[in-house]
Amino acid sequence: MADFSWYIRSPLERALVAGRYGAPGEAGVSLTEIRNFDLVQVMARRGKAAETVNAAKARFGVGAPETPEAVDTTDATLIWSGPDQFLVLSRGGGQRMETLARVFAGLASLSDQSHARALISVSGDKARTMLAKVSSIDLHPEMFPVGTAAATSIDHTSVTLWRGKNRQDGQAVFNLLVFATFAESLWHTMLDSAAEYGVTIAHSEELA
Amino acid sequence: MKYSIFSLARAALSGHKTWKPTWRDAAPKDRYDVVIIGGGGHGLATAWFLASEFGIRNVAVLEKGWIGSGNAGRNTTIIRSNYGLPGNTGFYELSMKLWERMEQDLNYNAMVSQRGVINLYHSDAQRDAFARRGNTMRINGIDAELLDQAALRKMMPFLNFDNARFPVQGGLLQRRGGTARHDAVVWGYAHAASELGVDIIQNCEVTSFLRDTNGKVSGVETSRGRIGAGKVGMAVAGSSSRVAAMAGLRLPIESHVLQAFVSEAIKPLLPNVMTFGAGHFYVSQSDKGGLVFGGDIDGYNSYAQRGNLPVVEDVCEGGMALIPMIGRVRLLRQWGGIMDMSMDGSPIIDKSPVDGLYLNAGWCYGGFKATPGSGFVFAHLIARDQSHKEAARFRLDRFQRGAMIDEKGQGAQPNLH
Amino acid sequence: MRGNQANRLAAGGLIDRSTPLSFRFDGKTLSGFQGDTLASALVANGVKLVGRSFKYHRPRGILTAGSEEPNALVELRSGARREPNTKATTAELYEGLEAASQNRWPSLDFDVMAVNRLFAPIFVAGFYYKTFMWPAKFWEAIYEPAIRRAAGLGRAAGIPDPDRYDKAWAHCDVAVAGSGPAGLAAALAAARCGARVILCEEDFVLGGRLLGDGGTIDGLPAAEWIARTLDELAAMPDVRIMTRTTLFGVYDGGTYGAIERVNDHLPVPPEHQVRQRLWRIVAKHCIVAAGAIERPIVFAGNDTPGVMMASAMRSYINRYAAAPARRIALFTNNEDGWRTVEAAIAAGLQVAAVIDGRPDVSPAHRSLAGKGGFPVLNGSVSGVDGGKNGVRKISVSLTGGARAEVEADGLAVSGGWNPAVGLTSHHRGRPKWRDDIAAFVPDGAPPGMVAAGAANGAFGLGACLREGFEAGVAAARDAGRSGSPGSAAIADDEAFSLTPLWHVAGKGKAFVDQQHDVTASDVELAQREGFESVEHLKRYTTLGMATDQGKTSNVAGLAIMAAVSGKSIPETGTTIYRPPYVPVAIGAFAGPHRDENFHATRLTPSHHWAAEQGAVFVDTGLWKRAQWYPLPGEKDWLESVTREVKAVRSGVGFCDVSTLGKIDVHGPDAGAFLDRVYINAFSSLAVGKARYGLMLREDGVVYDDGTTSRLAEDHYFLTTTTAKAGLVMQHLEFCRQVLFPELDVQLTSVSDQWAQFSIAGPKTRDLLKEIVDPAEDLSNEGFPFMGAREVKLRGDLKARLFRISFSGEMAFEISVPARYGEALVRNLLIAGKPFGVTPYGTEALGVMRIEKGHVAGPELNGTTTAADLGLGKMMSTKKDFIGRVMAGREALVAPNRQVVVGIKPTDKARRLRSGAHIVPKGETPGPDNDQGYVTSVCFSPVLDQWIGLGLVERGRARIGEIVRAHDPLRGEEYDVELCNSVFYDPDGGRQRG
Amino acid sequence: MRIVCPFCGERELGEFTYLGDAKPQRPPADAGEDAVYDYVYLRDNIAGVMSEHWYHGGGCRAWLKVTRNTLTHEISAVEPAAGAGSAKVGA
Repeated sequence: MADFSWYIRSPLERALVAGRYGAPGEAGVSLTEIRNFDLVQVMARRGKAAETVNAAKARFGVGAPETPEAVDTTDATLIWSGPDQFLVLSRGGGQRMETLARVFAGLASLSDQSHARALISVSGDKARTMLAKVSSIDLHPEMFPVGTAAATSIDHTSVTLWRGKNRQDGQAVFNLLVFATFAESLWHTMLDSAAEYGVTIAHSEELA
Repeated sequence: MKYSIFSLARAALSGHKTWKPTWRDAAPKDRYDVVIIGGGGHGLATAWFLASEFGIRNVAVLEKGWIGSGNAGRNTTIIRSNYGLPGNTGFYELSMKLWERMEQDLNYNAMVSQRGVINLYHSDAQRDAFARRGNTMRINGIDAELLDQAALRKMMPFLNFDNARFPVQGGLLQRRGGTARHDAVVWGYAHAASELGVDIIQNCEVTSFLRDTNGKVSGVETSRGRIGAGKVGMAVAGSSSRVAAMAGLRLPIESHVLQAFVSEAIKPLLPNVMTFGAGHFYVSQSDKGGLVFGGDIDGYNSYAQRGNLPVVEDVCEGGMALIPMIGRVRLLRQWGGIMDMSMDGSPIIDKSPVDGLYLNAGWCYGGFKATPGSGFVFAHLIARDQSHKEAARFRLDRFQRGAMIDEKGQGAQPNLH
Repeated sequence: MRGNQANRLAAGGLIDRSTPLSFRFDGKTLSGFQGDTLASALVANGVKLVGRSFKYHRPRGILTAGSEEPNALVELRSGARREPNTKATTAELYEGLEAASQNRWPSLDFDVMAVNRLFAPIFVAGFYYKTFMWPAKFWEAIYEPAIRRAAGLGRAAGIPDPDRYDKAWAHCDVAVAGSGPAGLAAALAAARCGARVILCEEDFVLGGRLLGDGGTIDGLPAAEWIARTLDELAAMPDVRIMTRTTLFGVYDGGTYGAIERVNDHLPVPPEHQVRQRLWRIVAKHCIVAAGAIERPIVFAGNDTPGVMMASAMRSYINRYAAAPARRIALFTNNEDGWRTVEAAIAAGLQVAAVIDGRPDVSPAHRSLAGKGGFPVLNGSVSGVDGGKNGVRKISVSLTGGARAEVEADGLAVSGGWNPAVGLTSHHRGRPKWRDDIAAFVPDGAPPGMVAAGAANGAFGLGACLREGFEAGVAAARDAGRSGSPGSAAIADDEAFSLTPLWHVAGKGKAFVDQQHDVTASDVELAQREGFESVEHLKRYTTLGMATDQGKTSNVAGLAIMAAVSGKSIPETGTTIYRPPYVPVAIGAFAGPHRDENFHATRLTPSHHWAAEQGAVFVDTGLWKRAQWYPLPGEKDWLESVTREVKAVRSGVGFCDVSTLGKIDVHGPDAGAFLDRVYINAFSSLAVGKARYGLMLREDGVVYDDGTTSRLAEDHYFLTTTTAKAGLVMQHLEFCRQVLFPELDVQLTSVSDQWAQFSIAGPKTRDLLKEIVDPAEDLSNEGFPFMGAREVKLRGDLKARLFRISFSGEMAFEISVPARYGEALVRNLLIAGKPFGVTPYGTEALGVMRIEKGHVAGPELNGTTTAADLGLGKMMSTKKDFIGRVMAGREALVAPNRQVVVGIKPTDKARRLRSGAHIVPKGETPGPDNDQGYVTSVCFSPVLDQWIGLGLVERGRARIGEIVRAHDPLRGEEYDVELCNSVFYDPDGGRQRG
Repeated sequence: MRIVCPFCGERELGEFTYLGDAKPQRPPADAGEDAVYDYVYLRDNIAGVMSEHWYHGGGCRAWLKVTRNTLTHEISAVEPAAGAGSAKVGA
């Protein structure tokens, strides 16, 4: 009996149609799905917050975020996701449960979320204008500079939102982790919101 | 004075100079047999039934503001008796029967309009729950019909059947349900009660209870002086906990804000009262032409008589999802009322633990339809010192006994009822 | 094309004469210019009669030039886009605009309903409360339909709104409502300080009253000052200027509702664009610079077309270069009204006379009258002679008693100004009375809000600029902005001397609320009948409840009430001001959430695969779930579902159960934690084992159920029902964070991480052997019933296997990371071919759970106890748990409770229906013998008949008893037998085998 | 209404779920029926400043104690529930 092929399907694989959408002309918004990533939720145990932060520092060179921010390290991004907890986002096969379990043994509880979320990156000169339709967060650069993160909701659905490094052209980049089973629905919501500005749709296998 | 087309015509000849006040604006006497706190629909109805049915006419109704200034004047005017649990079913039908003769009883046109109330269902599970409820109604001699989608399409072709997130599959219809002109109900009871000698005292706020040596309530201290009473009944809805606290009582009640909305007046558009089964939205059209609609309570304790945007949006989303033709109709006014939300979603009509003080509270957002029934059974309780059989389950101690009447099955969390 | 704009002035105005527009009113083609409103274009075309009133169907014209308009309401657009009750005074003119007058039949000019005027003596305020009572049934049949048809102004479209709407959030330090002098000054000052500013203007042009009144600011003509100010604001990055946007509501925490009419000025919205957008503006401060509204004076015939507010008349003249009349009279009680006379003269219009209620008129105005050659009459207007074609003659009663008559075709009226106190009163604050201007002004405001300029009772141009500037600086400073605001703009303060005048006695109807036909004598009648409180007055007469929300009528109404009840105006008080400040389309509040987008949609990992298979989907909460998988040739759902059930019971099938809530419970105290939230014990559960658990609410009623497995000492995997997934997570977090903070436990939802499938049927093991790594022992010994552990699949994928059964068959649940879910179903299908593996949906799942007597949603209805469900024995007596104490209350343990029992019709051919009630055989159904009802039903392929579960009084003690199923709703009644709720394999051998 | 989540900062009402009065404390296991009845059913239903349980379910999933005036909706203080951020206890 031959082994099976265990191909993966991203939650947006069918909904996402690469190319242009909405109003013609210069696209004001670009939406990109990133497909291949590992994501692990780390929750410090009772009284172990400091040690967990330190363990992260030992492993990643920077302490785990204790306030709503996203910290880039050489091989992962640590994203605050709530009190005493953060997400470790890395390239596919980067920071697996097994690896991190050793790092945080006895200090924190880990939960694999790699397949629980879809990762969407939003940019373009109308990105903020469009996001203002779906998010109640104030994304003004003064309030939401690079590295800021928020655990919030879109369309009554929990999302993790953070501002990544600016694009080469200096434009802001907003990253969204949305729940996989809601992903198609939220994707269409975002397309509708962006349509009037013109949208460029793409996907990339790997985390930039 | 008697109201009729003839008295109206007669008055017209004198340019309507001959009309007397609809109710006497009375000054407080020293003592009454019964003092009712709260000049809303329930309080005034209680006074009228005391006088008309139980022969107790030395009655005062104390209102801290103007009569009808509470929930009686800020609701969505729906009347129905489509309840599914023992305790509620019989009571609300008693109330419905009283609605059906109200105008003749009171000689006042409250515009009771039995245009039908329909609860829409969107799933098999909902249909089954409605079937259970509808059968309960029928078993209690109440009219109820279960309509399928085809019947509904004929009756209300404008509903969103084909393009909806949760398509309408059918509904539970009570044809005898409908609406009534809320303010007129208040004025009608005030008028009729006043004609029978009841004193209606406005701008009279109760500040404390008077007790005799045995601790029995013997009257009330008010902003207009001390008023003695043989018995004191309270029907103060959202203020129930505050008034009860003056007698040292804590109630299984929270006060929450419920918003309601009315649109600009338009020509007849909606034939009956309908409730959306897949969102928070119910609507009817007033005789003046406004769409009167509402949804769920805001969900937090409040005495502020005003709500917030998320609920306004939620309600309008429900409206558009169900009736996409109302998109260009404009919302004219929004307001909020303070709901006395009980722990099981059903009312409390009972003697209080304090001798001489009688409770009528816990109506949640369903008090208006209960107005005549509430007045009747509360008058019965006060006059006879025992519960009317249709109110026998609305006891205060039912929570201690575990005999909740929980139509929604949400348990002791008022904001979910 | 140009039509004849007979009343268009030769020069001036803010209209673009190079862009003519043609439009239709009541089918007649007319023309106007870009920059016109529908009202100004009608004025330019000499149209006087625009609408009919609510009750008496009296002819009405245009009274104002803004959103306070009570009379000039039209049905704008046609077909699906028809908008009833649209104010011509705010509707922007566009090429091809279509408008129709309302509330008339057959035509505006000849309206049959005008006969109502004959009944006017009867149709006084509240007349309907006194009649239409006999005979009772006539109300619905005759009276009410007639009343409804007569009432209601415009007609809604009656078909779905084709346009899109959306909503957005905006954040700023300072929000400014209104762009008149005060608003512009405030916005500029705040912005110069460095604040983030949002300026909302209802109109499509900024400037407010300056557009109609002009004036000189910083030595410049107003228009130039506006332009300069806008240029400066436009250059600042954190300033957002929103025209066509009304700030309509003040909510808690500095949240403001605003409506932007994005594309109402176009025939239809451009592709991909919305018609309107609802804004939720979050502002640290809000400056209300919404100005003031000129108020009428109540006199006989004051509703005649051609009678117009003085400020509106000069707006039409100055801003729109349209002459409302050729020969104008002014009736005023204050200095400001005279500016209309100046405007008229400047525009070359005739002035017939000025009727001034004040004893002394300024010398300047006297000489103006001298130069203009028109009389200044000290007195008041007591009647208007005219009709649907407008004003002809005006009767004046002069101070001292003499009478005079004035020939004019237009009458400008100014009774003074009412600050727009709506927004500042939205938190139920009441405004206070100021005698010097005889008007209500804000008395405080909601937190963070302040009024400036005319909205605050400062009527002079200089004062408006000053107050706006100061408010802007203060708000910016409070928001921590320290930049320099420069200096305030300077202008003179015009005199404003006013002698209050509300109502002039006279013959004929004098209207207070023109749209609702409320007259001065209606107010007197209300007082006579005891409706003296302003709220009673409003409700009894409907004063102020029309689409103009009483903007022009409320104060006059209560002034008259005050007079007749012998109280002062402040004693009489105002009604409560409620949002929205202007009516807002319901569609805008809904935004994009309509049709399929009403709520979000959740898809299971196998959704697209199931769709390929032609599955029929059912909505379960937000989920789309495969209900059944029809095969070609199957005639109905029952045939498909029956096939699926048989396939499972005789072979093997699989079903996507990923919708179950899944929660990782971690930590040293995880077991102790679960002991407290479940009625049964979990700390004692061995690693590698699963257990069914039941949760109660604190009131002792069953909340939720599911299986929970122990995957490691400090790691449990908990499942909830699909319906309660989110709520149980919230409940558990409450237990963790609030009730039991001392426990070291962590919770995460992993619902979306795992694709989970139930694989059931006698051949389950055969199928599993094909996909699970051969090294894994799936034998009864190696993987016993209720076992749970991680396994390796062929092709080196890790998965979790749970040997649990909902169907009652030999079954496993298998879960893999969600992105492998689709691969898993495809592989199951391949591997299962030899065994005839069959995908099954939620219906078959339901059938099998009923056959097994498992309780689900219909039984866990929020009122049932563990004992009611037959699970009482699970309640541990050794530990405390949520709901333990309350579950013991007398009524919850009463012997006569309705409990779960099996039900089957005695006639095997009979269909059983949920919702049917159970009554004893031989008794007439009634409230006293209504013993319960059928909760769940299905057609059981195994028993070849309809069966069900029910909640029946003492049900389990009555097994074997024949009772009646009573279903009057569906006209059915038949015998059923109460039986064991486990219809299939009662000893459970199959699932253990 | 806007609530300042001690972890996330100021957020709009829609992200929060209300439970109710935070004053009643769950009685110990041996407290008996009356105490539990009181805890589950009776409310002060304060007209004025009240301490309440809110859940930031649309955000960081922390349970909060919010001090709010039920007459004005004005919020004067927000603090985490005892077990929210408990990894910091002792640290």
